[in-house]
This record gives sequence, structure tokens and C-alpha cells, in this order.
Amino acid sequence: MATTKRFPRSSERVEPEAFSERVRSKLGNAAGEVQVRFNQVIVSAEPGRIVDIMSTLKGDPELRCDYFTFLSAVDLQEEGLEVIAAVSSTRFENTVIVKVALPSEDPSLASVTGVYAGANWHERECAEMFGITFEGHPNLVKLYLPEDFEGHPLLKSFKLASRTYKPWPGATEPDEAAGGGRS
Amino acid sequence: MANRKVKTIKLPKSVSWVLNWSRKYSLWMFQFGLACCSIEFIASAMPKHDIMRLGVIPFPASPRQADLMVVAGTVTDKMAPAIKRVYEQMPEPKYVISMGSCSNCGGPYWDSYSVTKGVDQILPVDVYVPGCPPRPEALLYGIVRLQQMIQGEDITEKWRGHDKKIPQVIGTGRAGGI
Amino acid sequence: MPDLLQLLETLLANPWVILGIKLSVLLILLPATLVVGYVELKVMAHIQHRLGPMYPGGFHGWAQTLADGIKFIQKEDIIPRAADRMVFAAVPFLTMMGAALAFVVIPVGPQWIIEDLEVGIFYALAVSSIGVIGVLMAGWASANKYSLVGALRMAGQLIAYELPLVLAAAAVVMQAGSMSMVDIVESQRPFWLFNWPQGLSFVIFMVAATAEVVRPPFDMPIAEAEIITGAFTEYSGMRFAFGLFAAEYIAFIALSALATTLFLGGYLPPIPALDWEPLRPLWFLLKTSSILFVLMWVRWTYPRLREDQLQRFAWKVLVPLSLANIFFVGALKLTPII
Amino acid sequence: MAKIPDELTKARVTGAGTLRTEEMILNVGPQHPATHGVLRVIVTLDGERIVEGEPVIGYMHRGHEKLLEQRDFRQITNLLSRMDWLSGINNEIPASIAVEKLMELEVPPRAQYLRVILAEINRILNHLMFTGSFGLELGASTPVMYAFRERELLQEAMEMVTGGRMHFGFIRPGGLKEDVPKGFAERVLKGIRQLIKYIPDYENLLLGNEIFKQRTVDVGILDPELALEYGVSGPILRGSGVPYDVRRTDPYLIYDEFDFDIPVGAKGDAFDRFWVLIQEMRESARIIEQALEGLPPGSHLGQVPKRLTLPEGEIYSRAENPLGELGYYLISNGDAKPYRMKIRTPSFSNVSVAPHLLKGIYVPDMIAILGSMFFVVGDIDR
Repeated sequence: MATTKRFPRSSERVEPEAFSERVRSKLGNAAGEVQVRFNQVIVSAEPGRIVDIMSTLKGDPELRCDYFTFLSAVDLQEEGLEVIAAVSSTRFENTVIVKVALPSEDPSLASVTGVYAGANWHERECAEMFGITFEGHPNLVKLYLPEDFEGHPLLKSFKLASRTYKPWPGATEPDEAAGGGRS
Repeated sequence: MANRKVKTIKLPKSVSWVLNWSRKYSLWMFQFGLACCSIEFIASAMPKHDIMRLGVIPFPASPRQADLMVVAGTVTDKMAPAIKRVYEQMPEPKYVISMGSCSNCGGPYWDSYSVTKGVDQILPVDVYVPGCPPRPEALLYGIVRLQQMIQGEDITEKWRGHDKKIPQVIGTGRAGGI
Repeated sequence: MPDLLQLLETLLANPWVILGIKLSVLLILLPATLVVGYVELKVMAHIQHRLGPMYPGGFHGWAQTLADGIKFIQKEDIIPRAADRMVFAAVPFLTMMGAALAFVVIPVGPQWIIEDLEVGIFYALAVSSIGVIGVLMAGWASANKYSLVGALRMAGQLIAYELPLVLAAAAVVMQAGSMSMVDIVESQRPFWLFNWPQGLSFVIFMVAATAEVVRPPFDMPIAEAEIITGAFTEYSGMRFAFGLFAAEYIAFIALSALATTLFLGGYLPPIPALDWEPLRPLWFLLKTSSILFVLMWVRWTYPRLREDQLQRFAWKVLVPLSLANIFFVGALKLTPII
Repeated sequence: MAKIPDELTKARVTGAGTLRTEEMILNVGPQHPATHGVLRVIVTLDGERIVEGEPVIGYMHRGHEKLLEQRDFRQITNLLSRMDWLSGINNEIPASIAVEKLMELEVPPRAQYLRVILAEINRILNHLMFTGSFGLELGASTPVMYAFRERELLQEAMEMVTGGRMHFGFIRPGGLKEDVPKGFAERVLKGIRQLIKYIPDYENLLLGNEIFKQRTVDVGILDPELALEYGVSGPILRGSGVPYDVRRTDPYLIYDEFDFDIPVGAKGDAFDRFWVLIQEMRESARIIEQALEGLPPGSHLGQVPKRLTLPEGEIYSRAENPLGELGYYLISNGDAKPYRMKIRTPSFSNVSVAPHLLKGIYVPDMIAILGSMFFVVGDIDR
């Protein structure tokens, strides 16, 4: 039978600063800059080391990031793409966000599905939305969109047809004159 | 369903009335929830609003046994073929209510790249219920309007296959009349 | 009063009147399904804190099922192209016939019976399973995977439940010493509310009968949430109305009437003192409708089982139990109790 | 069981090779009563046993993330609340928190309390829906009616405050759209008391029902390690015995001030998940009672500039949605619109683990498992 308990915050909880120190020492030179922002540890990494980093984050007994939070990307236009992956440690109650910079042309990255099986759908989504190839992914086909859909919607170069055809009709800012926005 | 045999038939008024009356009060509603509106759609079948009072029976799980399809929610381009297919599987005479802004016209997703802006692009709609989502009362009102419409129909036209023409809504007073 | 009784007796001796009564039993059936269907809608609604149909017909939506019936006549008749047309079209006749034929032997009163067959109970149980063959045919002919799964479940269920059903009825036959339905009823005299030696048989019979008419918690063959009305997924219009709806309700009424006859003393009044000839059909109807009500109550309360759990329940619980019951009734038969 | 030699189990047919059972591919959905919404599952069947089940999603993909980039920080609330249509307020909260943190806005305590109250009412609304629908999928059509009876009462309370029944659009950066009207507390308490009074009813109708137990106990056991690896959260993760709740592990708003328990399942089967769901309603009711008691007077909205322009920066802001961890990764480039807003929805991760649970089970179990995954299709597809 199930039980109900009052669970206080984990007794092994580590403050984000201390956890970032751990991350820095464990990852060593695999990771670039490690910093703490809004209580979350942010790690920037080289594209080639992503699988190493993820395995260390998951496997190291002092990190134990067992909870796969999400994986996505952002189109930084001139600066290329950036893949963002977040994992959390339920024991130490900390979140680590790993960032990897990729070029805009033909971006590709090693798949982390071998480390976190849960990355499967996240990578498929990311591939479909940004056109990133995840090497070693078991089934990299479209997740959301119909088979015949062309383009990668979340790229900044992908324009919404409706918006091009018809701009937003109303006022967009409160200080614009009332009724002045309709074109 | 074009049928030449019924072309010349003109039903007596009383027969036509009984046929219309029976269709009006036996709207078997296909269980079809797409998005947000489906929750209000479910709510309308629940104790507070109880859509069954109006003779709408929300039992059939298969489109073959349904008379009424309520498209409740956002229709996406990926889903549209499935909706059309479900509609085609329903036997004539059949009715469609488009519930909520999304299925009426795209609603808050008017600029989305994956949303069909209006279900009426793929199938004929009899009654549009506005709202995002419409309150259950709004759906009930939509059904009452549909029932008024059915009461004014000519079934032989439906049999001849002229079902695309949406008849005039005639004021028959409250839906509760016999 | 005595004049009236005398008149009644002379009337009942007239063969034409008897024929009329016999025909009326059959003619009542179809409207009866409409009434039971309507009552079920209302019972369901009230169990669920709702009102149910209120507008059709004006007074508490009394004409709801009537409207349903007339509507189904107008619907398009669809036979899928991949379907086996002949078999597909024959199904409603089979399911309807299987259910309706059982009424031939059910005594509404000692005179109110179409034919008091000597093997009445045997006949009733035999014809009630014809409908299942109809369901099997529907599942196969529809060329639909959901229908096929539904038909396979139906086949499994039929075999699992026919046995306890027959064994429970056999216990009654043992007690009565006859297979004629009227004899079975008469053997329950003097009747006091319930034929107690058959208590266990009654429970077994009701459980098996619920499975036989495919109602929750044993409605796996038509489970809407899983396989979309199973064998009848592809049926529409009149074929659906007769094949599934009317057939289900007729079978439902038939099995309740059968249970009334076998276990609740049929047309016998609850207290022997009330035994007055003209009131007998009333007692019968009262008892049958109570069983119908209880079954509706069960239907709208319980979730459904899983097919393998049903099989396990049938073979591991019901069949041994009904065998034990037969032993028990046999033992009682040796005593002067029954 | 002893191994039976092949030649005994495989019948030989002259000239035709071995007789074998053929696998059947059954397409469940995208329109199917059991997938409550437009999820599609392609199952390979061997008789009634599922060899493999693969969910196909995207039938409700409306492109939220792209659309958010076209709307400013006040408009996004309206879209976000439509994402998981059963928990509008809970969707809006982390977005406002993200904006507040980046802009360093102060939220007055009254607004904090009211946010907690509204979020917990919304959680109950969501859980009641699933309480009903789970029973419905298992063939019991009455519990859903009872659940909606209580739901309407709380719905009325929400309506009284926000004017909406589902999509509230009530949480603004810096506080709330407006203050609650008079009589709000009484209305909510009335709803909560009736709910607490009738929860035993659901427990008797479902949890205490022998058939329900037969259908759910030991069905779809989710291993906690696997669940974590897939990022499963919410009642489903807690059903597997992991006490992970963002309200505790990473407290937002003022959740650390309230006293509440985290119900946790023992085995991780469908029964435990459902049990956790029902117990969570009790805990939410406890939180609401405490919050109503301590509701401070004051303003409902902090000092918010007329024009919302965010400084450059990025933040991952998360909250415990009724269905699990909801997170927004917000990147701002100093504009009035988000540059990028990644939405991490609970149902997406929760359903991604389904193929593991759908292996080697019966078709009816698939219904029980999908029903106990408590997903909203809009939340999966966004």
C-alpha cells in the first residue's frame, strides 16, 4: 500500500555555489566556463565533449544528476546555434544547464540518448525545429509536424506566413494611442 | 447519398414533422475532444449542465453511430485529415457544430504554422459556437439552434444529397416544445 | 366479483383469445425495449446526479427512445466496401431472433405463455446463445480490427459463461424435477419472497447472465473506451439499432424474465394469500423490473474487468461454485426440505 | 516453467512451413476515446497482447514556442494558459516569475498568497478531471459525474475571481490582474469542504472497488530510476516512490511557508499513481486553508513599469504543475518580446516513457496505463 509522508528538503542538499565547485572539479577540462545564475549551475562545453560531460554528470557519485530535465536549442543568428541541456540531481537538489555552441551551417552533435534515454524525444523535437542532426540517435524522424512539412520553424529565418500576410492588428504597447494600431 | 428514387417524393407535412422531430431529439453526439474546448464539452454533459436533457446522447464511440459531431478545439494540419475521415464515416444525415474560436477560425493561433484556420475549410459546419473556450451554456445554446434548424429541414432534400445547403433557421420558440 | 372471474375463465378457454394473448406477448416486446431503454437512461442519469432526457415529448423526455427509433430509420445504411455483405447484413436478424425467441417459453401467467414446452428451460438457454453467433459474425464480417478483437473476446466470453449459466439452471431443474417453465414456477409453491434453496444458483445465474448480455462489468466485447463498441464498430442506422441496441435490451429483458421464472417464483405473489389469477402478470412484471433495475444499478457503478480476469473468474470461481451448488441442491433433495 | 521443445509447440503444415501466429498492427487514435485527446498509439498485437506500443504525437502541435517569440510579455500569458488547458494558472505562474526575476520586480505578499491559493484550486480542478476520466476509461461512468459536481463548485470560485472558467489570464508580472472580490474566501472554503467530504466517495467507488484493484494493481509498474532518466515528474514520479516535488525541492512563491505532505506511492503501478492523485487533492486543500487564514491585506500588484522591457539575460524558471515539473527557459535580448522561450512541459516527458510500459501487456491494460499517465495532449505537443 502506498504511504504518505512529509518530506523535508533533502538533508544532502548542496548550495548551488558549492555544487558548481564540484561540477568544475569533476568535469575538469572537459567543460569551459562554469557559473551560477539564479541558483542554477551553467556549464558551457565543446560540442565534442557533450557525451563525456553528460556521463560524468549522471554517473559521478558526488553529482548524481539522475533527472533529465530538458534538451533544446536556440538560434542566435550570427553566432550560430546553441544547444541547451538541463539535468537535475534529485539527491543534491541542484540543476545543471549545459550549453553547447554549434555553427548555423549543417549543425550536428553527438546524441546523448545513450546516457539519458529520455533525451530521445527531446532530440527529435530539436532536430525538427532547428535542423540539428543528432548522431547516434536511434530514430531521428519528425516528432510533431506532418511528414511533408518543410523548414525548421524555430529558426529565426522561418517567417510565419500569416504574420507576413497580415500584421498584428491592435496596439502592441500601452502607450501607443488607443485605436491607432489598426492598419 | 444521391438517390434517384426519392427525387419525386414529397412528404406530407405531418410525416416530415415527425421525421424532423425525431432527428432533432435524437442527436447522438460523437465523443470527439481535441483541445481546451473538449473540457467544456465534457462539462456540458456533466450534472450541472446535463446536455442529455435536450436529447443529445453522448454515447457513441464510433462515428458510424453518430448524428452530431462537435469539433471542440484546435484543428491542426496534421489532425485535419483524421477529422475529415471521421466526418466521412458518419452516416447521413449528419450535423457538425464547430465549438470555439480555434475551430471557427484559428483563434489565438491565427498566426501559427501548424494550425488549420477554421474547420469549415474541410467539412461543412452547421452551427458555430464562439468563445475561447465557449461556456457549456453556449454549447447548449448552439445545440438548441441546431435543433431549431433541424425542425425546419426537408429530409427528402437530404436524401437527394443536397445536404450542403444549410436551411433557414426558423423561429420555433423554445427548444423545449414537443 | 365472482361474475368477473367466471367471465375471465370463459374468455381464457376461447382459443382465439389465447392466440391473441400469445401474439400480444411478442408484440409487446419491441415497445418494451423502448421503455426499458428510456428507463435505463433515466436510472443512469439519476445515479449520476443528473436529470437525463427532459425535453423530447414534453413530460420528462418520455419520447427519447421513440425519437431514437424513428431517427435510426432515416439514417444512411453503410456497409463498408471490405465487409462481407451477406454476413454483415444478416447479423441484426440473428441477434434479434436469438434474444426474442426465448420469450416463447416464459410464463407471464399460467395461461400467458406462448408455448409451454416440455424442455422449456433447455430451449430458452439454447436460443439465447444464438445472438452470440450473430456478434461473432458481425466481428468477422466488418473487416475492422477492433471488431475482430471484440468478436474474439465475445467467443471467449460465451464459452466461459455458458457453463455456469447452464449449471445454475440445472440446479433449478433438479429441484423442480421438470424442465417445463410452468412446472418450475409451480414447484416453487408455497412461495415466500424467495426460493431460498436456490440462493447460490441465483447469484451464479445473474453473474453469468450479465456476461451473456455483455453488460458491465463484463462488457469487454463492446468496451467503448478500448475497442469502440467492438463487433458493432462499423454498424450504423437500423442495423445498429436492431443488431446491438434492440437485441441487447431484448436479451436483457429475456434473461431477467428467465431469472424471475427460475428463482423468484415467476408469476407467484410474494405472499401466498395474494394469489389471485388476474394479478399474476403484475407480480411477474414487478419482479422482472426489479431485476432489471438492479442490473442497471450495477452497470452504472462498476468499472469493467479484463478479458483474462473474466476467464479466470469464470473457470476458477463460478464453475467450481456451480458444481458445488448442484451437489448442495442434490443433498437437499434427499431431505424433506424441498 | 520447463522449456517445451520447439517441435511440440510449432505445428507442421505440409508444404507450408511452420504455422505461426500473425502479428496485427492496430492503430489507436488519433481519435480514440481512451487517449482523451488526440494522442495516437501504434500497437503491434499478438492476439490481445501488445508486442510493442509507440506513441505518435504532434496532432495538437500548435507551435507555442514560435508564437511566443511574436508576442510581448503580457500577451504570452494568454497563450501559455492554453498550453495545458487544465491548469491555466499554474502555467502562467512560472512565466511571471521568470519575468519578475529578470526585471528584479517585487511581488507584494498578498499577491503571493493569492497566487498560491489560485494555483492550488487549479491543481484540484485538474486532479478532479483525471479522477473522473480514469474511472471512465476503465468503464465506470459515474465517478466522472461526481468529480464534476465538485469541480463546478470550485470552478465557480475561480470564475468569481477571474471571470474565466479555464483560461484565466490572471497572473501578471508583478502580481495579479486584480484583487479578489468579497466573499471569495467563503466560496472557496465551501468548495473545499464539500470536496473533502466527498473524496471518501471516490475512494470507495474506485480505490476500494475490487474490480478497480484488479485492473490497476501491478499494472504498468514504472521503475523510479527509469522514470527519472526520462524526466518523468509529478504524480506519476511520486507514484513510483520518488518524493520529487518542485514545491519542496526548489520552492517558488511562498510554498516553504506552508505545511503539507507529499504523498508517495510504494510500487509505482497504476493504482499508486491514482492514489497519489487523490491524496494530492487533500494536500492542496490543506494549503488553501492555510493560505486563506494567513492572507495579508495590501496591494495585489507591485510596482510594474507601464512598458515591460526585459534586460538581457536568461533564466530557467520552473514550477510544480498539477501534472509535474513545468519549466520555461526564457532568453531575453532586451526587447519587449522573448527572444526564445523553451517550454519544458511535464506531459511531454511523462508520455515519452510510455513505450517501456506498453511492452508485453494486454490491450485493456494499455487503457489503464495511458489513463494513469495523466497527460494533457496540449501539454505534450504544445
